[in-house]
Amino acid sequence: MTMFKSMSKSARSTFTTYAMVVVAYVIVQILANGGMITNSLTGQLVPICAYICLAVSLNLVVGISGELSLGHAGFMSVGAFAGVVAAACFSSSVPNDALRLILSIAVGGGCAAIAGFVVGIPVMRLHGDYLAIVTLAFGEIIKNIMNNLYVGLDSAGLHFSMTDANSLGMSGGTILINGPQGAVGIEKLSTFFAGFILVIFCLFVVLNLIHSRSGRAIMAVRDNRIAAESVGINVTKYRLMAFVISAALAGMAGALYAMNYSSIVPKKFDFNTSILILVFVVLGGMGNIRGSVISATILTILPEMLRAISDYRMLIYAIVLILVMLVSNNPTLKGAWANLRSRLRGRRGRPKVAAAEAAGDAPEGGDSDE
Amino acid sequence: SGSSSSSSSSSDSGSTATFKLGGIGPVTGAAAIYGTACKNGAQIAVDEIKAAGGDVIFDFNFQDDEHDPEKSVNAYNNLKDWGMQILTGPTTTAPCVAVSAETNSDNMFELTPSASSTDVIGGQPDADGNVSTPRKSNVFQMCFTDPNQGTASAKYIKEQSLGTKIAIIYNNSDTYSTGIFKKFTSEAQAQGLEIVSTTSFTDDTATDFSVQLNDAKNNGADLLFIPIYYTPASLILKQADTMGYKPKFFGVDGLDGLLTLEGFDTSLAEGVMLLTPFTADATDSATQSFVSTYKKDYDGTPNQFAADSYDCVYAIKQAIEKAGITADMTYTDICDKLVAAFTASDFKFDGLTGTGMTWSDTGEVSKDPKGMVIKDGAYVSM
Amino acid sequence: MSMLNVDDISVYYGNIRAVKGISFTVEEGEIVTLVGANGAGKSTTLNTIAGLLKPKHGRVEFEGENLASAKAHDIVRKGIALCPEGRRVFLQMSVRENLEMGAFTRDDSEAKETIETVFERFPRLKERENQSAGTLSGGEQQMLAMGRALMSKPRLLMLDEPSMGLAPILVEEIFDIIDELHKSGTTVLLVEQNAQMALSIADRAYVLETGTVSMSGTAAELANDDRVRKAYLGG
Amino acid sequence: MSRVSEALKPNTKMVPLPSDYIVPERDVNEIPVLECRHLGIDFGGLHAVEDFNLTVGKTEIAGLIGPNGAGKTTVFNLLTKVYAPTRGTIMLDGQDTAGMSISRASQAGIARTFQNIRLFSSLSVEDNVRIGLHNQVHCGMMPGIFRTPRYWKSEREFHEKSLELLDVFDMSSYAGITAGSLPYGAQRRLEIVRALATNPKLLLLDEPAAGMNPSETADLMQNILKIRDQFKISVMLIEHDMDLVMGICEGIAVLNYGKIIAKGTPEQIQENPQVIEAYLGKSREA
Amino acid sequence: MDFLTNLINGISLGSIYAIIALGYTMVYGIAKMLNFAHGDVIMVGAYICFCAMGYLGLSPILAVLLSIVGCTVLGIVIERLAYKPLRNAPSLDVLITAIGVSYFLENAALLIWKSDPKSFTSVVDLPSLSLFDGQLVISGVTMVTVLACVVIMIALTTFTTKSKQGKAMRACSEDQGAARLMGINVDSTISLTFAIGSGLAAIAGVLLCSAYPTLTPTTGLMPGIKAFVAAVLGGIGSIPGAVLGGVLLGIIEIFAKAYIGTQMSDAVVFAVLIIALLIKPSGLLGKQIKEKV
Ligand SMILES: Nc1ncnc2c1ncn2[C@@H]1O[C@H](COP(=O)(O)OP(=O)(O)OP(=O)(O)O)[C@@H](O)[C@H]1O
Ligand SMILES: Nc1ncnc2c1ncn2[C@@H]1O[C@H](COP(=O)(O)OP(=O)(O)OP(=O)(O)O)[C@@H](O)[C@H]1O
Ligand SMILES: [Mg+2]
Ligand SMILES: [Mg+2]
Repeated sequence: MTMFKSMSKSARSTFTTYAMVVVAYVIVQILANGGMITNSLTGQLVPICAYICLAVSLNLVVGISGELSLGHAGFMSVGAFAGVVAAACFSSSVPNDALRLILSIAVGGGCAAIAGFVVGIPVMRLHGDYLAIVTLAFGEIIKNIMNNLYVGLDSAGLHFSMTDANSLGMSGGTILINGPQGAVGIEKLSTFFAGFILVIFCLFVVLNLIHSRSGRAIMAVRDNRIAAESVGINVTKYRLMAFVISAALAGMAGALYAMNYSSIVPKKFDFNTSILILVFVVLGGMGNIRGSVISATILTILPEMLRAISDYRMLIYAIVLILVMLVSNNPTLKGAWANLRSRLRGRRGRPKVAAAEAAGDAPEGGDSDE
Repeated sequence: SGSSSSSSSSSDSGSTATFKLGGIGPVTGAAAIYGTACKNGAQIAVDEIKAAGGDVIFDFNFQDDEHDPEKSVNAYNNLKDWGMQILTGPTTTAPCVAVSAETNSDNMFELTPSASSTDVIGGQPDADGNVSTPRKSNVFQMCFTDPNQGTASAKYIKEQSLGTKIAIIYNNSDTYSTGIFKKFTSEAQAQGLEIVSTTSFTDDTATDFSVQLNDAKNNGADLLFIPIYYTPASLILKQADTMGYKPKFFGVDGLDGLLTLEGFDTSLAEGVMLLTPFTADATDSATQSFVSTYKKDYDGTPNQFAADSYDCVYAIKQAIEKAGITADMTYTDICDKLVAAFTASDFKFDGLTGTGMTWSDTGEVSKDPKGMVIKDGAYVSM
Repeated sequence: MSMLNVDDISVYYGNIRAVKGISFTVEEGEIVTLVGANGAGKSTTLNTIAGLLKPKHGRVEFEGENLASAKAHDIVRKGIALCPEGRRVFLQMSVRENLEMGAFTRDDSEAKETIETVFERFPRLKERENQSAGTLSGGEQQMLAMGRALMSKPRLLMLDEPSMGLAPILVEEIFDIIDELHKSGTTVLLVEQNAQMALSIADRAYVLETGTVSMSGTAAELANDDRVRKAYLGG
Repeated sequence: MSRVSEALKPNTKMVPLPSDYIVPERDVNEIPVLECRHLGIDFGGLHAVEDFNLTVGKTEIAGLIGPNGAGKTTVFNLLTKVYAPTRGTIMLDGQDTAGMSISRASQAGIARTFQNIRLFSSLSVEDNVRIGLHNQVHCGMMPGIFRTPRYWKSEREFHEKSLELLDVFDMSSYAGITAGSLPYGAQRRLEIVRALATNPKLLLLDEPAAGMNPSETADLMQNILKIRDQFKISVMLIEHDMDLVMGICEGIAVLNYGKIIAKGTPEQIQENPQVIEAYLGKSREA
Repeated sequence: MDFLTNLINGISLGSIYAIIALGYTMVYGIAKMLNFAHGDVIMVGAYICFCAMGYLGLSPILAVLLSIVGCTVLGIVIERLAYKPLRNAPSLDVLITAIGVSYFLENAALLIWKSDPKSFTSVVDLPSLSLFDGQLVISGVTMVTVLACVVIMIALTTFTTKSKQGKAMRACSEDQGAARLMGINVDSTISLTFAIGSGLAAIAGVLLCSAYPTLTPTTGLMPGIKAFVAAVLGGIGSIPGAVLGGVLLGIIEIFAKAYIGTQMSDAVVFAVLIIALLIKPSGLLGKQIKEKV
């Protein structure tokens, strides 16, 4: 506890985030071993992990880099299908399941990163809502391409076609991606443990990035582009960096997701899924990584919890969404919450800098944490 | 939900305990019509069976999947928590493919009313004769498989010489539609039919069909094959009419529902042909009583999804009775016995969607498609 | 009865109390100035009077009427105008349109005449009449903001740092204009960093410190007060 | 306010110089920090800046004044490459800056503050300075993510250097505070610190004293002098506060309608009738 | 002739996008929010009209009027309940709320009108125009839609640039605080914006369903997104831009299907959009607002 107290504010927050994820994992594992969790929850563990990764990665673009992206599912899709193809290709050469999963996730991430780079170059010329529209457009283009993509594997290697399965020119072998029918017969390699590791990996990448020179440059561009340029930051480079890393992580999450189901279809990765991920990010708080983790978890479980009210389920979900936004932006409640927090902090013996600052006095003691 | 559970009937003879029957399908979102129809159809069967008071009665629980494979698997797990012993569903193909993998590994008996892709049952060869997904021995279909419909349609068109120059409009973002389309084209070639125009659309562009229709018209197509659902089909009929293009229209089971579309000008559908196992205005008493109950309970006309789903429940009931299954068995035991019952050579089922239906161990149903043509706003056998 | 009576108001931003019980009055026909360091709460006070912020405690009375329930747009109609800190002109509208917006509460035909008088006061604005306000220089925008506030022909004009960022010659001009307005009967409540100028023109003044009134008196008294000289007049 | 001590002025050989030096006496052999020739920019039909010729020597404090809308900020924008000039050249320490981006110009040694404060307001004070140090301390993306020893070394360097810089303005006690919540005056100072962190040769200050009261302004003047002495850089500032301009600038250029109308020492400028007419106003005459 | 036919079809589809985009751009330009629920208001408008004609037996004109009134009220209610409390919230929070409203409307419609589609009876009873011996057919709905589109565009442009209320809207769009100081009632101005936007949505819904007559609770979704794209393509907040963007999008969509192929037409449409935005980063008729440094 003393060690915890002596950490800097950001280090403490980072630590809390990791600790939260690890503790949640351990609790779920213990409960699962005791047979104490439902099939329903068990079935959602891997998708929850995937959504956490997606939310965290999108937060890098939306919260940290400050660009509204409406096509995140596109990168998830690229990663998912690339991962599935990779897993099939490695099936004979890499007999170890875990290793094959890792390789497939890496391939998924890599392909999504390439897609992110290709998409990012034109996108980075735009700003604000125009950028949002172009990401939406790319998401739709990726979906349309996936709907027409046929991939087969036979002894001669991989075959690709954009017209139909017959034109793959296969001799024996299997069709891995079959246009709108997607990929079927996927080997279910993903496990909750793998999902947990991927979540930790995403947190590791994003949190470390934020607290590094590159991450600060990304945030500087968000806060004030012209000022960032004027201190010598290459704006395009850092916006692109955030975009590509985010795409790569989304691709990894996509691969994890795909290999949790025996089949996936391109339609799954549409605009609605992009929006869903965006909802996680906004509800969790822009730039708030821990918030993304929590909201992705809760919002994935929520519709399942609401099954009891059947017909009114989605209606209630919509109302919950609206109410959360209204409540979290209510000035009275916000003030009360801030009060509570500062009181809690005061009890912990933290200097209450903010208040003193607001009054315009210089603080007496130093407050440098590091 | 549709759980009309009244578990008060826990009499001492174990055989009258209720079976927990689960159903899955979209009741919200864009595909909600199909799931809702399945839910209602099954519910009617469950209620009838209960009212009849036999030994086999069901407790029915239908869960929404929003036409999303992930949600569908969630719904399946949720039903398992409820204690489901038999599954009828999911309604739509992509979710069903995902769920069938789960039921297969759990060994839960699954009979889908309407998911028609061969990926659902597995074990079917693709175009090259490869089997990409092994047979899921616990999964059966009540509807025709997509290739089946494609083949049957091409054959039918050839046999009846319905058209010489054929145009196709299919839904490129839909598994069902592409599945039929693919098989149809290869079978048409084999039959020597000439396909002059092939165009597609996606769920996102399912409003304007002028380009597709123009293409068909300009290539002189005299028969338009539309392996799609009736909602976009109604738009195609309307737009063809507006542009004064009058080919023959030929559709598959997805087209059923066209005539009962509220507000639809049925004269537009005059002469439309379709292969479907069920029509709501069939004159047999079973169909008529089903239709009138459906109208009474759900304020609408049942389509083929509802009928398939209704049949599913009765088929399961018949198999349970035949195999002497009791509700206190575990779902795996039930599954093994049901599989045996369904594939038994002497198992024949008469339902709304066909008579003398049998199932092979591939999971496919064998029933006769009925060629129907719309005349004076009603279906008439061809 | 005073024209404006601010009685013990407290204003919060979230849970930060920016104004902690300020009271003062403005009589009809006066120029009253509020001086104080950065963050003392001057702008917050003006924004509260204009109705953009609501006091948590205390009351603001204009001509005997409590403004507690009045919305910002009602307050304009009652004859109070605020030329806000940081100009806040409508960047995408032309100079003329900005001025027209200033006369939103008034008749269009009357507004036309007022625009001409504003153009006479600020010929630079006339030159830029159809340019969009966003491309004006800082000083030009300040002139526009002031011109816009005059458009509603207010009886109480509140100016929040009108000389900020202006060339010396314009600062003089602004103060000349304030003087003129005063002579023509407009009551002025002025907030200024340039305390020297402000005190030289005002009748009375209040000194604000971290959200409270620390001193008050006639402008001349305060201008000669040692503490004020030291803190705000640079010597 | 005390005049700049003679000792601070470069004690090189004084020779008559080309007319575009603001300060009349400069060493011609030394490469000036900034040299603008026939610089101009049009916005539509408006010649916002025209035929702007100016030379700023090393360690000089130059003032740029003029009525509102004269084009002063536009000149800064041209120098820092926010706008591309329609005409003319800008030489920075002997290097032509044509075609440079804003960030390249910064790397070439020009730093600025803004008329409307532009801080990274959601980040801490220290982070603002660290971002200023972006091109002074290096650590790539991968070492940053995987926290190699190089990362820790660079972070230490960032920390030390930024505190050092904040100390110049007595701001190190603010290090952990969010920049947006700083009092106004402190925000202005932080902007200057951040600009200094880019290790410039020439620092441009756009109305640094705006919104400050006289005592704050006096502090600011001391600080500007201190910066120049400590970092040996040139400073060019725009300001409407004549106490400040006349107090610390060694040379002043006056801009009106985009053209330079006068150049010279504060004394010369104060007496220039054209400047009085256009800018200073009558009260300054006395 | 083929080309002409495609062009006409493109304009016909595009003018529907354009009308939806007009409503979008109104709300977007003035309240500065992406009202993702706009598409769903369209759907509600079409349902009201459908019910009015089908169940109440009203004449098409009355049904359309009822639908406009209904949607206007709905728009104001949504604004008051869901968006007004978020006036000072970050724009993405408002976006999420709009998505919530969209889900809400969709699911409420599903409960009220059930999932089975309705076939909409066209409110336009004009004969088709047949040119070149019937080789080129322009339907009555197309003509009405194009006309409505132009009329609405002109009316809205005049309203926002000339009328006092219109100018108040523009002022609110820039700086609500400053607008208050001008004596503008910001709340009622924004309500008015929503009222107009929703009224337009009703018209759009009726015309959309008259041209493409299936009506389900998700009918408004795709046209809504397409119209949003059209509004951005034309330049956010620009009224003529919305029309131009909508019509162009329609034409591109039809041409892409006709000359490039139906399978990849979505990709082509969006690719054209991207290229257009790269060439003109603020939309075709959007003003390039450079931040003054
Ligand atoms: N929007 C806001 N949110 C939170 N705190 C604020 C906000 N606006 C002002 N404050 C705080 O309220 C206090 C008073 O601010 P105000 O702007 O009224 O001061 P001022 O006297 O006008 O100063 P200045 O001379 O800088 O304009 C300050 O401490 C400031 O930090
Ligand atoms: N991007 C632009 N587009 C059009 N005109 C512009 C633009 N930027 C500046 N101007 C015009 O150029 C002129 C000079 O503006 P600038 O901001 O340089 O003035 P300034 O001298 O800094 O004035 P101030 O002291 O008031 O800040 C102004 O008339 C302004 O309207
Ligand atoms: Mg202030
Ligand atoms: Mg300036």
